[in-house]
Parts: sequence; C-alpha cells; structure tokens
Amino acid sequence: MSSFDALAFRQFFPFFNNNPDWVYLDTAATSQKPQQVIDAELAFYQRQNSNVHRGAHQLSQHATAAFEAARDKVQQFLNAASRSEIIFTSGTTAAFNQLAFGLMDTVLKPGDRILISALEHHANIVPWQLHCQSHGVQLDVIPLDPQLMPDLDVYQQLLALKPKIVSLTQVSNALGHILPIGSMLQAAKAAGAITIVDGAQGVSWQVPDVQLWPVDFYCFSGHKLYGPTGIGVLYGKQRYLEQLKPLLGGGEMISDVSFQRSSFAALPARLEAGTPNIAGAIGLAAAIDFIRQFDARQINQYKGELLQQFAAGLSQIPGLRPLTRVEQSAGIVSLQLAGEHPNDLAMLLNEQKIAVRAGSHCAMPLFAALQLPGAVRFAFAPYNLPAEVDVTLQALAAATEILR
Amino acid sequence: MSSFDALAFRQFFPFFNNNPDWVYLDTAATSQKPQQVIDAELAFYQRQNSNVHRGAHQLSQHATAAFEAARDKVQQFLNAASRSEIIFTSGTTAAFNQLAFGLMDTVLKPGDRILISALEHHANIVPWQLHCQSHGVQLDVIPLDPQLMPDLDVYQQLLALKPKIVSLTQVSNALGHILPIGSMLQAAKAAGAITIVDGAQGVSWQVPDVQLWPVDFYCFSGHKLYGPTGIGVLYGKQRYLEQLKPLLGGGEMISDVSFQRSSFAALPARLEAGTPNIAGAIGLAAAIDFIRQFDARQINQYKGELLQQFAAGLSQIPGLRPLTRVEQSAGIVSLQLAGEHPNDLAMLLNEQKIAVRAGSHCAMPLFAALQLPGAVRFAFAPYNLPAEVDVTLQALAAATEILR
Amino acid sequence: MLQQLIADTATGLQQIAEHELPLLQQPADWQSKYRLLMQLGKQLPALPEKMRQTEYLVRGCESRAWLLHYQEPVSGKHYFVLDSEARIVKGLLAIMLCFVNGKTGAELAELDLSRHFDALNLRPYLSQSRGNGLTMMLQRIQSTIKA
Amino acid sequence: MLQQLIADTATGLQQIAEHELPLLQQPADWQSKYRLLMQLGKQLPALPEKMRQTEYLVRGCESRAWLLHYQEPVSGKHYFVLDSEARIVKGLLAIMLCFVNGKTGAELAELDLSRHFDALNLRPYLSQSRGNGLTMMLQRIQSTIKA
Ligand SMILES: Cc1ncc(COP(=O)(O)O)c(C=O)c1O
Ligand SMILES: Cc1ncc(COP(=O)(O)O)c(C=O)c1O
Repeated sequence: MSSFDALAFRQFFPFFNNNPDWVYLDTAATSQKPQQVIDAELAFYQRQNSNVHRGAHQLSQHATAAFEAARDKVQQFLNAASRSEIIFTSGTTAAFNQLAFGLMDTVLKPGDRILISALEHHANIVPWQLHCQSHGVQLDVIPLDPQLMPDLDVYQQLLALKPKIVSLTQVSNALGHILPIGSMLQAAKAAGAITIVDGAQGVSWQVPDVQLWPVDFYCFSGHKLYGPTGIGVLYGKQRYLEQLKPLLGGGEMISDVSFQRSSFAALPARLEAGTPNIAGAIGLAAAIDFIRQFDARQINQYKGELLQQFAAGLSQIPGLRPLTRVEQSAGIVSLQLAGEHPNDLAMLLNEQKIAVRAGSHCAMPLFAALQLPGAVRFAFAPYNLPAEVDVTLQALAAATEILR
Repeated sequence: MSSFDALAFRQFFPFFNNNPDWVYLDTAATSQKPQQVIDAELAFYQRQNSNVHRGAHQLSQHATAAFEAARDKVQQFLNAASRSEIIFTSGTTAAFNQLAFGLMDTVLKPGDRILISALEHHANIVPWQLHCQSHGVQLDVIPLDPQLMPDLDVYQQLLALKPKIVSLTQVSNALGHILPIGSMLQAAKAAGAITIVDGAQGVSWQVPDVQLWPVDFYCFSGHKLYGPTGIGVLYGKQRYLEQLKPLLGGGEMISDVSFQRSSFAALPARLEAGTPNIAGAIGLAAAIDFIRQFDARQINQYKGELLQQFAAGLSQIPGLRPLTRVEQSAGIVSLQLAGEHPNDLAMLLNEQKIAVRAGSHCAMPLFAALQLPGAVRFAFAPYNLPAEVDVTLQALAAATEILR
Repeated sequence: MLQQLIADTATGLQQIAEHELPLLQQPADWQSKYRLLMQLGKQLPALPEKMRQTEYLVRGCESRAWLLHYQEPVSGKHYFVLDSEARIVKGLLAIMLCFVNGKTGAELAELDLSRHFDALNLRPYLSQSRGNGLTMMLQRIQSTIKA
Repeated sequence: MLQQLIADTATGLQQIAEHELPLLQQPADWQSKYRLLMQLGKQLPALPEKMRQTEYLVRGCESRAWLLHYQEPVSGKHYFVLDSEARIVKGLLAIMLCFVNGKTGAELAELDLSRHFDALNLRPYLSQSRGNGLTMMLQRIQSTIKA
C-alpha cells in the first residue's frame, strides 16, 4: 500500500467541499485547483496587479518580478538549461500551433516529413494539418499495436524515411497509456529528427528532465496540472526556439517597429506577444510549488492502487470491455459496454453524479482506427479515494443493469 | 461637476487598500480589478471548475453554461447580432493576429492594401507585417495632422487607393486621443473596405454598438476593462468571421478529424481551439456586469474633470510640454519635459510613488514620426481622485526641480 | 422512403404522446425514467444506414444524430425524422419531436420547448452545452425551418 | 577613439569611486540621491553620435543605452564604455562600471553586483524587469565577456 495520504491531499481542494455528492473522474479534461493556487491569483489581483515589463514604476517591477519568477519556477520544474527556454502560452494547443506555424519554412521544407502516433490528441494533429499541405510537408502516423500502443516496428520503418520532426504524446488522453517515450525519443534522435513531446497528460505523471530526455520541445497546460485556465508552457531548446517564426506579433515581442519593418526581441519575449496571462503564470507557479511538496512516486503508486481496485471491480460487471490496459495506464481507464453507445453509459453515470466523459476525447483518428464510436473515460487523480472507486463501480453496475 | 461618486467607486477595488501610498496612473497598461471580478474567478474554481463543451456530466454542463453566458454577456455589451459573432481570445494582440493571418489568402490577395493610422499600437502593426510581405499585401499609414490626429485629407486620398482593410484604433494608447471613428469608419465603408477597430483603450471610453457602427471587427482585452489577464474578445460580423482562416487548430474547433484532413466546426468554436480561459471569460463577464452598473457619461465627465485639473496644474510647472490635447483625450495625458528623457522624469515620479509609464508605449512609429524618444504617460481612471491629481502635480514639480 | 419514415414517426409519436409522456410526469425512480426514455426511442423508426449521410448529420461532441426534414407544401407544416446512435438521446429526441412535428413555422417560432422539458423534469438536457446533442438538434431544427 | 573613451571612462570612474560612492552610502534625502546619480553620469564621457550604432545598442523598453567593449590582450582585463540617453540610468551605469571595469573574466564571474547595489540602497534597479535598462546591460556585459 502506498503511504500517500489521499484524504489529506484532497483537503487542499475546495471543490470537493462544495460538491460533496459528486465523484469527479474527469481530471484528464481539467484538474481541480488547490486553494493556494486560487489564493496566488487572488493575491496578485488584490495587491500587486500591474502590467509587466514596460514599467518604470515599482508596482510594474514587482509584477514583472513575480511573472518572471514564475518562469524560473517552470525552468526548475523541467530542469531547462535557461529561463529563456520557457515560453508562456495560453495552453498546449497554442504551443502546438506556435510549433507547427513556426517550423514551416524555417525547419520544414517541401517534401519533409513529420511523424506522429495514432494516439495523438487533436492538438498534435490539426495544427500540422493547417500548414502541412500548403507547405508540401507530409504527415506520417505510427499505427497501433495490439496493446494499443505505438507499433515500434513500424515506427522504426517510418524513422527510416528520415522525418524532420517526431511529435509524440507522453500519455494518451483517450486511453491513459504511457508511451515508451524515452526509447522512442532516442530512436527519433538517432534518426536525426527534432523531437516534440505533448506533455498535457504526461506532466502530472512524470515531469521530464529536459536536459536528460532527448526532447527538443515539450508542451503542457496549467489547467491540467492543478493550475489555472488560459496558461500553458512551450519549452524548447534555445537553438530550436530561435528558429521558430513567431506565430503572434505585437507588443513586447519586437525590439524595433517601424511601418516598414520590425525586428524581433530576444527570447523569451520574441514568442510572447501582447500582455501575457500574468495572473495565470503566477497561478501556475503556485501549482508547481503545490505539487512539488508531494512525492511523485508515491502519488503514482497510489493512483495505480485505485486503478487496480477499479479494474478488479470492472471484471465483475458483465459486458464491460476496458480498452485501457491498466498496467500501462497513468490513471485513466477507458471502456466500452458491449453493443452500447458510450454516451448512454455516461448519461446514466451522470445521473448518479459520477463525472466522466464519453466520446472520442479529441482523438477521433484513434477511435476511427479502433472502429469504435468512442469510449467512456474514467480519469483518476490523487484526490480520488478508494471509496469513490466503490461508488463508481456500483453506479456502473446500476447503469449496465438499465441498459441491458 | 459630475455627480459620479469616485470615492464610492474606488471602494470596489481592493488594490487601493493594499497600496495606500501609491497613485496608480497606469490604467492604460492595465486596470485594477473590482472585488466582484476576483470573486467570480474564485467562485468558479472553488465551486464549478470543470472543462467546457465536451461534457456528458452536469458539472461540465454548468461550467459550459457559465462560459457561454459570458459570451452572451459580451454579445449584449457590444449589441452583436448573434452570440456566434463573439470569439474569446487571449487578448487584443491575439485577436489581431487571428485577423491578419485569417484574412490573408481569403480576403487579401497580392497587390491589395491595408490602411492603418500613425497612432496605432504595435498590436495593429506587427501582425500585419508578419504576413503582408510574403502575401504581397501593402500596408499604408494615415499620417498625423498638427493636432496629432489622423490627417483626414490624406485619409481620403488613401481611401481612393481602395484598401481592402481599414484598421483603426478607437483611442490612442500613447496620447489618449479619441479618433473620429464614426466618420472614419463611414468613409472606409463608402470606399468599400472591411473595417477593424482596436478597442483596447476605447472600450472603456465608449462601448460600440456594433450594429450601429459600420464596424466589421472589433477587438479588446479583458485586463484593460476591469477584467482578468489572459482573456480578450474578437467580435466580427458573421459573414466576415466565416472568411477567416483559423490561426489555431486543435480540439473543439473541428467537427471531424482524420489523419488525412479535418473539417472545421461552426462559429464560434471554429476560432476557439483548445481549452479556453474559462475562468477568464467568467471574470470578464463579471467585469462587464460591474461597469454597466455605472453611467458611462458621468464617468467620462468625471475623467474630463480630472484631466482639466491636471492640465491646469501642468501649465504652472515650467518646461512641461503636453503632447496630448486634453479636450480630445479619453483620460490620458502624455508629456515631455523640455530637453529631458522621459525615463528620467518617470523614475523620479516612481520614487514619489506615482505609477506612470515612460517610453514609446508600444507605438514606436508614432514617436518616430514625432521625432521624440517617447513621453511620460499619465492615464486617469474613474477610481482616481482629485487629491491624487494634486499629489501628482506636486511630485512633477519636485521632479522637474531635480532635473533642472 | 422519407414519406414512409415520416408516417412511421407520426405513429410512434402518437403512441408516445398518449402513453409514455404522462408516465414521464409521474414521480418514478431515476432508473424507470431512463428505461422509459429508451423505450420512447425505440418507437421511432431507425434511419437506414444508407440514409445516414453527412448532409443529415448533426454532430454533438459525444454522439451522432441525423435530421431529415419535409415541409408539407399546402399546409406549410414541418415534419422531421430524427435518429441518434445513443439510445437515451434518441428518447429525448422523440420527446422533442412530440412538440415539434406537424407544426407550422409560426407555431414553431412561438414554441417554448424548455417549458415542456421543464414540466417533464428534463430541463438539464436542453442546456447551452455544445457537447449536448439535444441543443445542437434544436438549433438545426430552427435553422432548417428558416432556410 | 575607443582607447580615448576608455581612458576618459577610467578617469571618471576613479573620481566616482573616491568621491561620490561614499556619499551615496550616507543617508540623504531622495532628491540628493538622484542629483548625485545624475552627477555621476556626467563624469562618464558621452558616446559621439556616430558611435551610437545599432551593434552597440542595448535596448531597454524605455530608454536606449550603448555598450562598447575592449579586452586587454595581455592581462585579459575587460574594459567597457557605457552610455545612455537617460541621465539617471547613465548614473546607475557608472556605478555598475565601478565594479566591473578592469576586471578579468574570472573576477567578473565571481562578482555579486546585487550585493554592491544593496549596499548603496540601489537594489530595486537591478530587478528582473526587462524594461529596465540596467538588467539588460548586465546581461549584455555577461554575454560579451563570454563571447
Ligand atoms: C490600443 C491598444 N491596442 C492593443 C493593445 C494590446 O493589448 P494586449 O496587450 O492586451 O493584447 C493595447 C494594450 O497595450 C493597446 O493599448
Ligand atoms: C494529450 C493532450 N494534448 C493536448 C491537449 C490540449 O490541451 P489544451 O486544451 O489545454 O490546450 C490535451 C487536453 O485536452 C491533451 O489531453
């Protein structure tokens, strides 16, 4: 048994006191926020609020210091080599759009290839599609193996085509499966590719050491890591960040503007146009402080225990077919009820105040490959309790009973 | 005298209690936030927090309802014809980047022209520059007249070149000057142009009626309208929004994704990729509720009185040279001290706890035209008090004394 | 083909209005409510696979539904055939149809569907959520009759 | 030309270190502090207009400054000539130079400038703010000696 104290952990989250009848199993969509994250935003607005960077005045300098301290916090969190490798974005989606737009013409030339996996979220598909065709760049996909993981043999064959970019999710948001990202990145590097990791789901499973991992870009969203909405991070190795064409132009990202032409400022400013989400960055820093108080290994072990308990219960309910292989999951179980549409199951769980998602989870190509209309996703977090697993299993039994 | 009660108004803003020694004259950079805006975000995170749109479950439906109610609020605020004309962005800068990217290829063809004024903020310059050259589009600039307003004669001549786009700021952030936007938009429409207004500074001066104004796109930021950072609005007339190529691809903005191609969802989703700044939108709605409690005419009259008081005092201090013509200002006075760099003046004011900005205020081309290294900007808001104007004037006198 | 589907739908709706709607109003446990909803859905004809075409598709984020429309030229009355791959949604669509089918444009403009759903304790299903197939369907119906 | 500027700078800095730095440490009203800072700035030579070139430009958001650098080949010591269009910033740059000029790379790597600024009650001017010319200048000095 993990020595992690989930009940104590849960106390930090006001949401649960305010929603005592609900079982929240939708953390993969967004996590709940500890009071200290909320307080950090509140304190900023009540005490320090001022715009950053431009200020002669001390209030603005304090706001800037707090904002830049948030950047330092993220740098330490990922162990980035330099603070200018941390770009604040509005989220993972914005980060991928900066990447897809920014690599075209500079790194990616007509005829080049990008390699992603069949497990990707739309954020790691659609931005590429927006630009690939007009730039003559080809998007290749690593298919699934029978374990619903990327097929590593085919991966090797696709790497032989020398993709310029390999962009992979660390953890599948639809299934929870943890990709063998270390070895996959190594293989990509060996093939000479620039590597990108979508950490939206993965960062709460395992924080990368971006100097140890062979990863050139890493993206995640604050709101899935106990932080606020509207803030995310694009980490990039300096030499690659410098090659990105800015997606956004405006204040702060230029060093010189005339009506004829503008020249860009140094990183990180170059990729952060306009007034940033200052309070959001400060909230994200508070979230990082919060989560670093706890032992990640213990948390993961605890989540594993919840998954085991859930999986054991599922096997007692006739007709349920998990898609997720629990032993390779970071906290998610996705399942089907034989012959039924996932939406029906989710509605019956909702009626019993179990908050889950049904559908294709912004991973339509995955479900197309599986030839399924979607699945019902149960996403467990360290604030979930064994008792909630039991309640969920009972609710599932009642729901399948009705659908039978 | 205005019957507006500034002291009562000021009570809503916790910032002032926490910073009693400061005179905050930097509202043009970002406004302070009333407690009810902070509370709205807080309440969302503590009670409702859940991701939007995708949810089978009721928590998500409530979050979605709150988020979409924020959209309805903005729609009413601007009197937009439809809620799908309101796109949430991360701010004005992001909105302009969506416009510049989105109009290229669809509306703007090689050889086409875009017309802006010499008073524009970088947000209405740099995004155009990012895309104009590679698309063969020409950016024209309306020069200044002696009153430091757009030269309307030259404007007419430039309109004769049939620009496809006319994009103007409602209020200059560097000088505070209120452009004659009604007649300028009408002239643009008469010349057959699509019209864009940068409302970042203007929206707190006069909220447009977008059905009465001949405006096709209107942008503003929450954080300058008593709202949170990280949220802004791109309003567009439906038929023009529909022509925009999405700048951001990802979840929610597509109706169908395969590895071959994706098809876009209907507005507003089509232009809102990824998890939006949910709490930010809810905070912005609270800010709109807040400001609508007050009479805008009275507020503007009150700001006018502060400006008059300030201008009268300025004339007593030798060497000060206002760039702003107070009678055409929405609340800003920018000035120079003869022979001195604005930064010196601002530092001496900062020492006396007067928060102002010095520099080119993200309007470098304007100061290049004026052949000045910048100016010191005093931005007054309805929470500023006549007593603060006096303190500021004393501080200015002391500062000029030192610099002499 | 469409005529046949419309006729079958009409038969189903009449059944529902007479027998099931009253039952929905009675206090029952939640299980019975959903059993009833699924029952309702079964009384509507299923759209044959070959008619499940993109042009008829109404996409919620979680399940697909289809809408076919016919306006009677003389009376101007609107008739819809609705289907969904999710059973509960299909039941809810059936209820929606009870209030919508066979009405003129003017009648539909006056219709306050949420009042009816309220009366049946089904209000939450008509929320703003884009992910919710029902709202999407209602919007599609409204845009269809305007077109 | 650069040699002359470096010589003039050295003279100015010696003046400052001997006469003005001690004064800055004494409690004085804020007005005198700024008068002194501006005084300091005046003791540094002004960069001739033709040398205010883009390659030497260090851009804060609010005022421009320039940096010229020379490394003595034998001793390896670094010498800088700094200028700013803002008078107070120029005074602060003069103070910075007092601690920086004529030092070797190793000495500069060891230097804790914020301690010195603290001692002079000038800490706020070395903050993270990008808008602040001083921080930008410090970064430029660091990158220059590394290059
Ligand atoms: C006139 C004007 N336009 C655009 C902007 C950019 O707004 P934001 O930084 O919130 O994107 C500003 C604010 O600095 C402004 O004053
Ligand atoms: C794996 C993955 N990538 C990307 C995203 C997109 O994140 P966001 O919506 O915060 O931009 C998500 C979240 O939905 C995700 O789970």
